[in-house]
Amino acid sequence: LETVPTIKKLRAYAERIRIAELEKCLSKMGDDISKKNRKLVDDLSRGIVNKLLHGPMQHLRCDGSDSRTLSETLENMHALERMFSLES
Amino acid sequence: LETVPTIKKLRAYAERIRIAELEKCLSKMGDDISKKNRKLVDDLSRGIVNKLLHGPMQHLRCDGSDSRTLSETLENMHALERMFSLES
Amino acid sequence: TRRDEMMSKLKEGKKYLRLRDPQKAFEEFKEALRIAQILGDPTEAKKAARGLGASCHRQRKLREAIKYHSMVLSISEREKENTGDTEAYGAIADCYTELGDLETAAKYYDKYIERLETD
Amino acid sequence: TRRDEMMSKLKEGKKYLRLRDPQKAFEEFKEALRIAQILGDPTEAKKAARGLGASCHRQRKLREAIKYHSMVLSISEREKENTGDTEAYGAIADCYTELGDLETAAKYYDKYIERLETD
Repeated sequence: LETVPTIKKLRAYAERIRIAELEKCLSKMGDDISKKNRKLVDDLSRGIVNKLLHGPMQHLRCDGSDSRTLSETLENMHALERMFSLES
Repeated sequence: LETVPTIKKLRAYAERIRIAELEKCLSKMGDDISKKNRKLVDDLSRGIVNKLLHGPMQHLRCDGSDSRTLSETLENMHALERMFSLES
Repeated sequence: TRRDEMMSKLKEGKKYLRLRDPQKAFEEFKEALRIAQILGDPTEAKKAARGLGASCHRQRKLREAIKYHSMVLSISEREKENTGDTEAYGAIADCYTELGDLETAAKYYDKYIERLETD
Repeated sequence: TRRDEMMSKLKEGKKYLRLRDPQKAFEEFKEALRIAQILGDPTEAKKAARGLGASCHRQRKLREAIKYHSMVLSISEREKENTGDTEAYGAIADCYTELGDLETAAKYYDKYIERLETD
Protein backbone atom coordinates (compact mmCIF):
# COMPACT_ATOMS: atom_id res chain seq x y z
CA LEU A 1 0.00 0.00 0.00
CA GLU A 2 2.99 2.31 0.41
CA THR A 3 3.23 2.49 -3.35
CA VAL A 4 -0.32 3.79 -3.87
CA PRO A 5 0.61 7.50 -3.71
CA THR A 6 3.36 6.85 -6.25
CA ILE A 7 0.84 5.36 -8.67
CA LYS A 8 -1.20 8.53 -8.34
CA LYS A 9 1.83 10.77 -8.91
CA LEU A 10 3.06 8.79 -11.90
CA ARG A 11 -0.41 8.92 -13.47
CA ALA A 12 -0.55 12.69 -12.99
CA TYR A 13 2.96 13.12 -14.38
CA ALA A 14 2.13 11.21 -17.55
CA GLU A 15 -1.22 12.95 -17.96
CA ARG A 16 0.44 16.37 -17.83
CA ILE A 17 2.76 15.36 -20.65
CA ARG A 18 -0.10 13.84 -22.65
CA ILE A 19 -2.30 16.93 -22.36
CA ALA A 20 0.53 19.34 -23.20
CA GLU A 21 1.53 17.41 -26.32
CA LEU A 22 -2.08 16.86 -27.38
CA GLU A 23 -2.96 20.54 -27.08
CA LYS A 24 0.16 21.51 -29.00
CA CYS A 25 -0.83 19.09 -31.77
CA LEU A 26 -4.50 20.10 -31.93
CA SER A 27 -3.72 23.80 -31.91
CA LYS A 28 -1.41 23.35 -34.90
CA MET A 29 -4.13 21.45 -36.71
CA GLY A 30 -6.65 24.18 -36.12
CA ASP A 31 -10.07 23.45 -37.61
CA ASP A 32 -8.40 21.43 -40.28
CA ILE A 33 -9.44 18.10 -38.72
CA SER A 34 -12.74 16.26 -38.44
CA LYS A 35 -14.37 15.52 -35.11
CA LYS A 36 -13.87 11.81 -35.67
CA ASN A 37 -10.14 12.27 -36.30
CA ARG A 38 -9.78 14.54 -33.29
CA LYS A 39 -11.17 11.69 -31.19
CA LEU A 40 -8.74 9.24 -32.82
CA VAL A 41 -5.81 11.53 -32.00
CA ASP A 42 -6.97 11.67 -28.39
CA ASP A 43 -7.22 7.87 -28.35
CA LEU A 44 -3.71 7.63 -29.79
CA SER A 45 -2.27 9.80 -27.04
CA ARG A 46 -4.03 7.72 -24.37
CA GLY A 47 -3.00 4.46 -26.01
CA ILE A 48 0.68 5.34 -26.01
CA VAL A 49 0.69 6.62 -22.44
CA ASN A 50 -1.34 3.71 -21.08
CA LYS A 51 0.75 1.05 -22.76
CA LEU A 52 3.98 2.68 -21.63
CA LEU A 53 2.71 2.98 -18.06
CA HIS A 54 1.40 -0.58 -17.89
CA GLY A 55 4.70 -2.22 -16.95
CA PRO A 56 5.76 0.24 -14.24
CA MET A 57 2.26 0.40 -12.80
CA GLN A 58 2.01 -3.37 -12.60
CA HIS A 59 5.34 -3.50 -10.82
CA LEU A 60 4.16 -0.98 -8.26
CA ARG A 61 1.45 -3.39 -7.20
CA CYS A 62 2.16 -6.61 -5.39
CA ASP A 63 0.14 -8.52 -2.88
CA GLY A 64 3.04 -8.36 -0.45
CA SER A 65 2.70 -12.08 0.24
CA ASP A 66 6.44 -12.72 0.16
CA SER A 67 9.14 -10.34 1.20
CA ARG A 68 11.23 -10.57 -1.96
CA THR A 69 8.39 -9.27 -4.04
CA LEU A 70 7.69 -6.54 -1.52
CA SER A 71 11.28 -5.33 -1.41
CA GLU A 72 11.46 -5.40 -5.20
CA THR A 73 8.25 -3.41 -5.42
CA LEU A 74 9.70 -0.80 -3.09
CA GLU A 75 12.88 -0.65 -5.16
CA ASN A 76 10.75 -0.08 -8.25
CA MET A 77 8.93 2.67 -6.42
CA HIS A 78 12.13 4.42 -5.35
CA ALA A 79 13.56 4.16 -8.86
CA LEU A 80 10.38 5.60 -10.40
CA GLU A 81 10.30 8.43 -7.88
CA ARG A 82 13.87 9.31 -8.73
CA MET A 83 13.48 8.98 -12.47
CA PHE A 84 10.26 10.97 -12.75
CA SER A 85 11.10 13.36 -9.88
CA LEU A 86 7.94 12.29 -8.05
CA GLU A 87 9.14 12.96 -4.52
CA SER A 88 7.36 15.86 -2.91
CA LEU B 1 28.56 2.01 -19.46
CA GLU B 2 26.76 -1.08 -18.18
CA THR B 3 23.49 0.73 -18.67
CA VAL B 4 24.02 1.42 -22.37
CA PRO B 5 22.34 -1.79 -23.62
CA THR B 6 19.36 -0.99 -21.38
CA ILE B 7 18.99 2.42 -23.03
CA LYS B 8 18.87 0.66 -26.37
CA LYS B 9 16.28 -1.88 -25.19
CA LEU B 10 14.08 0.75 -23.56
CA ARG B 11 14.15 2.86 -26.74
CA ALA B 12 13.15 -0.16 -28.81
CA TYR B 13 10.38 -1.09 -26.38
CA ALA B 14 8.86 2.39 -26.51
CA GLU B 15 9.23 2.61 -30.28
CA ARG B 16 7.31 -0.64 -30.77
CA ILE B 17 4.44 0.75 -28.74
CA ARG B 18 4.56 4.07 -30.58
CA ILE B 19 4.51 2.47 -34.03
CA ALA B 20 1.72 0.04 -33.14
CA GLU B 21 -0.53 2.78 -31.76
CA LEU B 22 0.31 5.17 -34.59
CA GLU B 23 -0.51 2.62 -37.27
CA LYS B 24 -3.76 1.73 -35.52
CA CYS B 25 -4.69 5.41 -35.46
CA LEU B 26 -3.71 6.18 -39.05
CA SER B 27 -5.46 3.10 -40.43
CA LYS B 28 -8.69 4.17 -38.74
CA MET B 29 -8.33 7.63 -40.23
CA GLY B 30 -7.86 6.26 -43.73
CA ASP B 31 -7.39 8.93 -46.37
CA ASP B 32 -9.49 11.25 -44.30
CA ILE B 33 -6.47 13.26 -43.10
CA SER B 34 -4.18 15.77 -44.78
CA LYS B 35 -0.47 15.14 -45.19
CA LYS B 36 0.29 18.01 -42.86
CA ASN B 37 -1.93 16.56 -40.13
CA ARG B 38 -0.46 13.10 -40.60
CA LYS B 39 2.92 14.63 -39.86
CA LEU B 40 1.54 16.38 -36.78
CA VAL B 41 0.10 13.11 -35.49
CA ASP B 42 3.50 11.48 -35.95
CA ASP B 43 5.12 14.37 -34.08
CA LEU B 44 2.58 13.97 -31.29
CA SER B 45 3.42 10.31 -30.85
CA ARG B 46 7.14 11.08 -30.76
CA GLY B 47 6.64 14.00 -28.39
CA ILE B 48 4.77 11.92 -25.83
CA VAL B 49 7.22 9.01 -25.97
CA ASN B 50 10.31 11.23 -25.85
CA LYS B 51 9.09 13.31 -22.94
CA LEU B 52 8.07 10.24 -20.99
CA LEU B 53 11.41 8.56 -21.63
CA HIS B 54 13.46 11.61 -20.76
CA GLY B 55 13.52 11.05 -16.99
CA PRO B 56 14.36 7.34 -17.04
CA MET B 57 16.95 7.79 -19.80
CA GLN B 58 18.66 10.59 -17.91
CA HIS B 59 18.82 8.41 -14.82
CA LEU B 60 20.43 5.60 -16.78
CA ARG B 61 23.36 7.89 -17.54
CA CYS B 62 25.80 9.02 -14.93
CA ASP B 63 29.46 9.81 -15.20
CA GLY B 64 30.19 7.28 -12.50
CA SER B 65 32.36 9.78 -10.67
CA ASP B 66 31.00 8.88 -7.25
CA SER B 67 29.83 5.49 -6.12
CA ARG B 68 26.47 6.60 -4.73
CA THR B 69 25.38 7.85 -8.13
CA LEU B 70 26.68 4.72 -9.78
CA SER B 71 24.82 2.36 -7.47
CA GLU B 72 21.66 4.41 -7.87
CA THR B 73 22.03 4.29 -11.64
CA LEU B 74 22.35 0.52 -11.49
CA GLU B 75 19.27 0.30 -9.28
CA ASN B 76 17.37 2.38 -11.82
CA MET B 77 18.56 0.03 -14.53
CA HIS B 78 17.44 -3.08 -12.68
CA ALA B 79 14.06 -1.54 -11.92
CA LEU B 80 13.54 -0.54 -15.55
CA GLU B 81 14.55 -3.98 -16.77
CA ARG B 82 12.05 -5.56 -14.43
CA MET B 83 9.25 -3.12 -15.16
CA PHE B 84 9.57 -3.21 -18.93
CA SER B 85 10.67 -6.87 -19.10
CA LEU B 86 13.89 -5.84 -20.85
CA GLU B 87 16.06 -8.72 -19.65
CA SER B 88 17.05 -11.03 -22.44
CA THR C 1 -31.41 21.66 -31.33
CA ARG C 2 -31.24 19.94 -27.96
CA ARG C 3 -28.23 17.99 -29.12
CA ASP C 4 -26.33 21.11 -30.18
CA GLU C 5 -27.05 22.64 -26.81
CA MET C 6 -25.67 19.57 -25.04
CA MET C 7 -22.51 19.55 -27.16
CA SER C 8 -21.95 23.24 -26.50
CA LYS C 9 -22.36 22.73 -22.74
CA LEU C 10 -19.75 19.96 -22.85
CA LYS C 11 -17.41 22.21 -24.75
CA GLU C 12 -17.93 25.09 -22.32
CA GLY C 13 -17.37 22.76 -19.38
CA LYS C 14 -14.04 21.64 -20.80
CA LYS C 15 -13.09 25.25 -21.44
CA TYR C 16 -13.77 26.21 -17.81
CA LEU C 17 -11.78 23.23 -16.57
CA ARG C 18 -8.88 24.41 -18.66
CA LEU C 19 -9.30 27.93 -17.30
CA ARG C 20 -9.23 26.46 -13.78
CA ASP C 21 -12.75 27.47 -12.94
CA PRO C 22 -14.21 24.15 -11.77
CA GLN C 23 -17.36 25.75 -10.34
CA LYS C 24 -18.48 27.15 -13.67
CA ALA C 25 -17.36 23.92 -15.34
CA PHE C 26 -19.59 21.97 -12.96
CA GLU C 27 -22.66 23.99 -13.98
CA GLU C 28 -22.06 23.38 -17.67
CA PHE C 29 -21.47 19.65 -17.25
CA LYS C 30 -24.49 19.36 -14.98
CA GLU C 31 -26.70 20.81 -17.69
CA ALA C 32 -25.05 18.64 -20.35
CA LEU C 33 -25.73 15.54 -18.26
CA ARG C 34 -29.38 16.51 -17.84
CA ILE C 35 -29.86 16.89 -21.59
CA ALA C 36 -27.92 13.69 -22.35
CA GLN C 37 -30.23 11.80 -20.01
CA ILE C 38 -33.34 13.27 -21.68
CA LEU C 39 -31.95 12.36 -25.11
CA GLY C 40 -30.87 8.93 -23.88
CA ASP C 41 -27.32 9.44 -25.14
CA PRO C 42 -24.97 7.30 -23.02
CA THR C 43 -21.78 8.39 -24.80
CA GLU C 44 -22.28 12.06 -24.04
CA ALA C 45 -23.72 11.30 -20.60
CA LYS C 46 -20.42 9.60 -19.76
CA LYS C 47 -18.45 12.62 -20.93
CA ALA C 48 -20.61 14.88 -18.77
CA ALA C 49 -20.27 12.60 -15.74
CA ARG C 50 -16.53 12.50 -16.24
CA GLY C 51 -16.44 16.30 -16.43
CA LEU C 52 -18.51 16.54 -13.26
CA GLY C 53 -16.12 14.18 -11.53
CA ALA C 54 -13.14 16.28 -12.59
CA SER C 55 -14.88 19.51 -11.53
CA CYS C 56 -15.62 18.13 -8.07
CA HIS C 57 -12.13 16.71 -7.76
CA ARG C 58 -10.58 20.10 -8.46
CA GLN C 59 -12.76 21.59 -5.73
CA ARG C 60 -11.59 18.87 -3.30
CA LYS C 61 -15.15 17.50 -3.15
CA LEU C 62 -13.76 13.99 -3.26
CA ARG C 63 -16.84 11.97 -2.27
CA GLU C 64 -18.91 13.74 -4.88
CA ALA C 65 -16.17 13.25 -7.48
CA ILE C 66 -16.19 9.51 -6.75
CA LYS C 67 -19.95 9.49 -7.23
CA TYR C 68 -19.71 11.03 -10.70
CA HIS C 69 -16.77 8.93 -11.85
CA SER C 70 -18.68 5.84 -10.70
CA MET C 71 -21.58 6.97 -12.84
CA VAL C 72 -19.32 6.47 -15.89
CA LEU C 73 -18.76 2.87 -14.80
CA SER C 74 -22.45 2.17 -14.28
CA ILE C 75 -23.40 3.61 -17.66
CA SER C 76 -20.71 1.41 -19.22
CA GLU C 77 -22.07 -1.64 -17.51
CA ARG C 78 -25.63 -0.89 -18.56
CA GLU C 79 -24.64 -0.22 -22.18
CA LYS C 80 -21.96 -2.94 -22.40
CA GLU C 81 -19.59 -0.31 -23.79
CA ASN C 82 -16.39 0.40 -21.93
CA THR C 83 -15.08 3.71 -23.26
CA GLY C 84 -13.77 5.83 -20.41
CA ASP C 85 -13.65 3.06 -17.82
CA THR C 86 -9.86 2.95 -17.49
CA GLU C 87 -9.79 6.66 -16.78
CA ALA C 88 -12.74 6.40 -14.37
CA TYR C 89 -11.06 3.63 -12.34
CA GLY C 90 -7.89 5.70 -12.18
CA ALA C 91 -9.71 8.85 -11.15
CA ILE C 92 -11.71 7.07 -8.42
CA ALA C 93 -8.48 5.57 -7.10
CA ASP C 94 -6.87 9.02 -7.06
CA CYS C 95 -9.75 10.32 -4.96
CA TYR C 96 -9.50 7.47 -2.44
CA THR C 97 -5.75 8.08 -2.23
CA GLU C 98 -6.41 11.71 -1.34
CA LEU C 99 -8.98 10.62 1.21
CA GLY C 100 -6.27 8.47 2.79
CA ASP C 101 -8.14 5.23 2.08
CA LEU C 102 -5.21 3.48 0.40
CA GLU C 103 -6.81 0.06 0.63
CA THR C 104 -9.79 1.02 -1.53
CA ALA C 105 -7.53 3.10 -3.78
CA ALA C 106 -5.38 0.02 -4.42
CA LYS C 107 -8.43 -2.00 -5.49
CA TYR C 108 -9.40 0.61 -8.05
CA TYR C 109 -5.82 1.04 -9.26
CA ASP C 110 -5.71 -2.71 -9.84
CA LYS C 111 -8.71 -2.47 -12.17
CA TYR C 112 -7.13 0.57 -13.80
CA ILE C 113 -3.81 -1.23 -14.36
CA GLU C 114 -5.55 -4.34 -15.67
CA ARG C 115 -7.10 -2.22 -18.42
CA LEU C 116 -4.04 -0.16 -19.34
CA GLU C 117 -2.70 -2.70 -21.76
CA THR C 118 -5.82 -3.65 -23.66
CA ASP C 119 -7.65 -0.38 -23.89
CA THR D 1 7.32 15.16 -62.04
CA ARG D 2 10.70 14.52 -60.44
CA ARG D 3 9.26 15.43 -57.08
CA ASP D 4 6.39 12.97 -57.37
CA GLU D 5 8.86 10.27 -58.26
CA MET D 6 10.93 11.05 -55.18
CA MET D 7 7.90 10.99 -52.90
CA SER D 8 6.78 7.69 -54.35
CA LYS D 9 10.25 6.18 -53.81
CA LEU D 10 10.15 7.28 -50.18
CA LYS D 11 6.74 5.73 -49.78
CA GLU D 12 7.85 2.48 -51.40
CA GLY D 13 10.94 2.37 -49.21
CA LYS D 14 8.83 2.70 -46.07
CA LYS D 15 6.51 0.00 -47.35
CA TYR D 16 9.41 -2.44 -47.87
CA LEU D 17 10.77 -1.65 -44.40
CA ARG D 18 7.38 -2.52 -43.00
CA LEU D 19 7.32 -5.71 -45.05
CA ARG D 20 10.76 -6.58 -43.64
CA ASP D 21 12.52 -6.41 -46.97
CA PRO D 22 15.39 -4.02 -46.17
CA GLN D 23 17.23 -4.76 -49.42
CA LYS D 24 14.40 -3.54 -51.61
CA ALA D 25 13.82 -0.68 -49.19
CA PHE D 26 17.45 0.33 -49.60
CA GLU D 27 17.11 0.57 -53.38
CA GLU D 28 14.06 2.81 -53.12
CA PHE D 29 15.59 5.13 -50.55
CA LYS D 30 18.83 5.29 -52.51
CA GLU D 31 16.95 6.54 -55.55
CA ALA D 32 14.90 8.96 -53.42
CA LEU D 33 18.12 10.39 -51.97
CA ARG D 34 19.59 10.85 -55.43
CA ILE D 35 16.55 12.80 -56.63
CA ALA D 36 16.37 14.84 -53.40
CA GLN D 37 19.98 15.87 -53.92
CA ILE D 38 19.31 16.90 -57.52
CA LEU D 39 16.27 18.88 -56.42
CA GLY D 40 18.16 20.34 -53.48
CA ASP D 41 15.47 19.28 -51.02
CA PRO D 42 17.08 18.80 -47.58
CA THR D 43 13.86 17.73 -45.84
CA GLU D 44 13.27 14.78 -48.14
CA ALA D 45 17.00 14.03 -48.37
CA LYS D 46 16.98 13.55 -44.59
CA LYS D 47 14.03 11.18 -44.81
CA ALA D 48 15.83 9.16 -47.49
CA ALA D 49 19.07 9.08 -45.46
CA ARG D 50 17.17 7.96 -42.43
CA GLY D 51 15.49 5.22 -44.44
CA LEU D 52 18.87 4.12 -45.80
CA GLY D 53 20.21 4.00 -42.25
CA ALA D 54 17.30 1.87 -41.13
CA SER D 55 17.64 -0.45 -44.16
CA CYS D 56 21.33 -1.02 -43.46
CA HIS D 57 20.72 -1.49 -39.76
CA ARG D 58 18.15 -4.23 -40.45
CA GLN D 59 20.73 -5.97 -42.63
CA ARG D 60 23.31 -5.73 -39.80
CA LYS D 61 25.41 -3.40 -41.95
CA LEU D 62 26.12 -1.28 -38.93
CA ARG D 63 28.99 0.88 -40.19
CA GLU D 64 27.01 1.80 -43.27
CA ALA D 65 23.94 2.50 -41.14
CA ILE D 66 26.00 4.90 -39.02
CA LYS D 67 27.16 6.65 -42.18
CA TYR D 68 23.60 7.29 -43.36
CA HIS D 69 22.25 8.33 -39.98
CA SER D 70 25.19 10.74 -39.69
CA MET D 71 24.18 12.21 -43.03
CA VAL D 72 20.93 13.35 -41.37
CA LEU D 73 22.98 15.21 -38.78
CA SER D 74 25.22 16.88 -41.35
CA ILE D 75 22.26 18.02 -43.45
CA SER D 76 20.72 19.46 -40.27
CA GLU D 77 23.88 21.33 -39.47
CA ARG D 78 24.19 22.71 -42.96
CA GLU D 79 20.54 23.81 -43.08
CA LYS D 80 20.29 24.89 -39.44
CA GLU D 81 17.15 22.79 -39.14
CA ASN D 82 17.09 20.01 -36.58
CA THR D 83 14.18 17.76 -37.52
CA GLY D 84 15.16 14.13 -37.16
CA ASP D 85 18.33 14.73 -35.15
CA THR D 86 17.08 13.16 -31.92
CA GLU D 87 16.18 9.99 -33.76
CA ALA D 88 19.49 10.02 -35.67
CA TYR D 89 21.54 10.32 -32.47
CA GLY D 90 19.56 7.46 -30.96
CA ALA D 91 19.94 5.26 -34.02
CA ILE D 92 23.70 5.88 -34.26
CA ALA D 93 24.06 5.02 -30.58
CA ASP D 94 22.07 1.81 -31.12
CA CYS D 95 24.50 0.81 -33.89
CA TYR D 96 27.56 1.45 -31.73
CA THR D 97 25.96 -0.56 -28.94
CA GLU D 98 25.55 -3.48 -31.30
CA LEU D 99 29.15 -3.05 -32.44
CA GLY D 100 30.17 -3.37 -28.79
CA ASP D 101 31.59 0.15 -28.67
CA LEU D 102 29.68 1.23 -25.57
CA GLU D 103 31.87 4.27 -25.00
CA THR D 104 30.95 5.88 -28.30
CA ALA D 105 27.35 4.69 -27.93
CA ALA D 106 27.12 6.49 -24.59
CA LYS D 107 28.29 9.75 -26.16
CA TYR D 108 25.57 9.59 -28.79
CA TYR D 109 22.93 8.54 -26.26
CA ASP D 110 23.86 11.60 -24.22
CA LYS D 111 23.07 13.85 -27.17
CA TYR D 112 19.89 11.87 -27.79
CA ILE D 113 18.77 12.22 -24.15
CA GLU D 114 19.60 15.90 -24.10
CA ARG D 115 17.15 16.43 -26.96
CA LEU D 116 14.33 14.22 -25.70
CA GLU D 117 12.77 16.90 -23.59
CA THR D 118 12.86 19.84 -25.95
CA ASP D 119 12.15 18.24 -29.28
